[in-house]
Amino acid sequence: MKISIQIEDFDLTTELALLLGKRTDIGAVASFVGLVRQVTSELNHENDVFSMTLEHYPGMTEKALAAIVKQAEQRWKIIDATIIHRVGVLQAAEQIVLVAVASAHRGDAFAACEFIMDYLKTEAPFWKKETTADGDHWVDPKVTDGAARERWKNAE
Amino acid sequence: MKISIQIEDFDLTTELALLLGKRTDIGAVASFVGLVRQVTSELNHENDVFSMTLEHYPGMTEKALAAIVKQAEQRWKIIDATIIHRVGVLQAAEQIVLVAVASAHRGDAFAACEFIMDYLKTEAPFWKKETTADGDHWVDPKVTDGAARERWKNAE
Amino acid sequence: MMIKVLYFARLKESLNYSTEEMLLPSNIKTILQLKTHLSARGDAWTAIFSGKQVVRAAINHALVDDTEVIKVGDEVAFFPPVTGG
Amino acid sequence: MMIKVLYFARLKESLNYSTEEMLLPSNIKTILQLKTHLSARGDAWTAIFSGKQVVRAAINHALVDDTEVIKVGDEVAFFPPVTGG
Repeated sequence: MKISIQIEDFDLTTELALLLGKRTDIGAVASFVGLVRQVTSELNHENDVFSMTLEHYPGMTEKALAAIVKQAEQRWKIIDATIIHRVGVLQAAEQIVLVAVASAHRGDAFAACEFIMDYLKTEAPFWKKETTADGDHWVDPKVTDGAARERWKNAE
Repeated sequence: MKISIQIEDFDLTTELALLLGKRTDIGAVASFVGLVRQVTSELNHENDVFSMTLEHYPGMTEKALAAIVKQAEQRWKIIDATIIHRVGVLQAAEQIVLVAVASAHRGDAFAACEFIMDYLKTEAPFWKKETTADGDHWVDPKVTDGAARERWKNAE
Repeated sequence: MMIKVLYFARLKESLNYSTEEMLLPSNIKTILQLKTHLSARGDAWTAIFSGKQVVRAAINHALVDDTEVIKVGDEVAFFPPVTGG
Repeated sequence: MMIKVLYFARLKESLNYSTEEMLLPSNIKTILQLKTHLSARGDAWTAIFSGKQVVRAAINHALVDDTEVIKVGDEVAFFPPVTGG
């Protein structure tokens, strides 16, 4: 398992190669990349995001993410997983987060990847501040993120 | 939309950059990479796959994949999608297929990516032949693949 | 009428045929009738087209059912269930 | 008893405090009691800790409820709902 909180950007091909290593029993890798959206509303370009500042709780973040992966491992057959989350100042269109899950079969890889993202969004101590034409704004949590996490509790 | 049936390998980072282009309204990219599994059973290594030969129906394949993406576009808010499927002889651990879906939000990206994979598996005219210690064997379709597709019909 | 018939994967190998131009007998209208017609060509053909194996069909690149009617100039393809991805 | 208290994000900015060593009054046992105690420090503190805002808490890097009991040497953290990913 690789969990990294870092300022630097990441390269998807490199991370997938590290995730696969020399293993020959991996048939499926599901991955997710989150990006800084500049345009969040086609109607109101005054809300366009120039940049985003990401803060986190060093020490707790790594533990929270490892615990989320552990939960996923209990539910699905995972071979290995990578989580990279960037912190600091990110410009529009930059990569924020990578979650990649390797498995023998795609069903497990997809489900575990989405599960990890949904829990990361609601349980890992990261906070986003957007810089727009209006100034700086802390981002509010979305109701849909809570709902996305809840559906895993009802499933299975 | 990019759909490519090709002999050559693909590079994930390059494909994601092409998918994103200059757009600034993409917040989420879900992607799936399928690989040739060498070890398909820990118990019986006589079944280990040395290589795989992929055949397809040129002309129909591209249309079938485009139709699958169209269906996904009708169900979820997709900004763009990439499908690359390799044909010819592939060695163990090589990449077979890439499906990447860009969207504003992760729920749409995940669902559309998995939907496209499930339909690709059951409706796109590709056929796999495995080379093992026993010789060459055409791969049989898996019951789970049919079930994976059917659940999209019941959903929504 | 003339049609084109293609065979793929396991079918192509066991029939040793990949593509043919065929003069369709006038009594053959549908995919099922064409399958029955082909199954009379010999043992390998019977094994595949007599209905014991699942053989999928496409006309002009679109998947079709056995009841689909064949038209002049159609490209008809026969193949086993797909296994890509 | 001494504990460490950390504030993050919106809380850190409006309180202008990121971390402090605190001598916990002996009548304060739980997270909720600590919140009430902190809310008496002034307007900015009242706005955050009087219960009108959602403030999540962690003890020693694990999310906890308001009823959780604080022990000597604990690292207590307060922060708004998370918004990563």
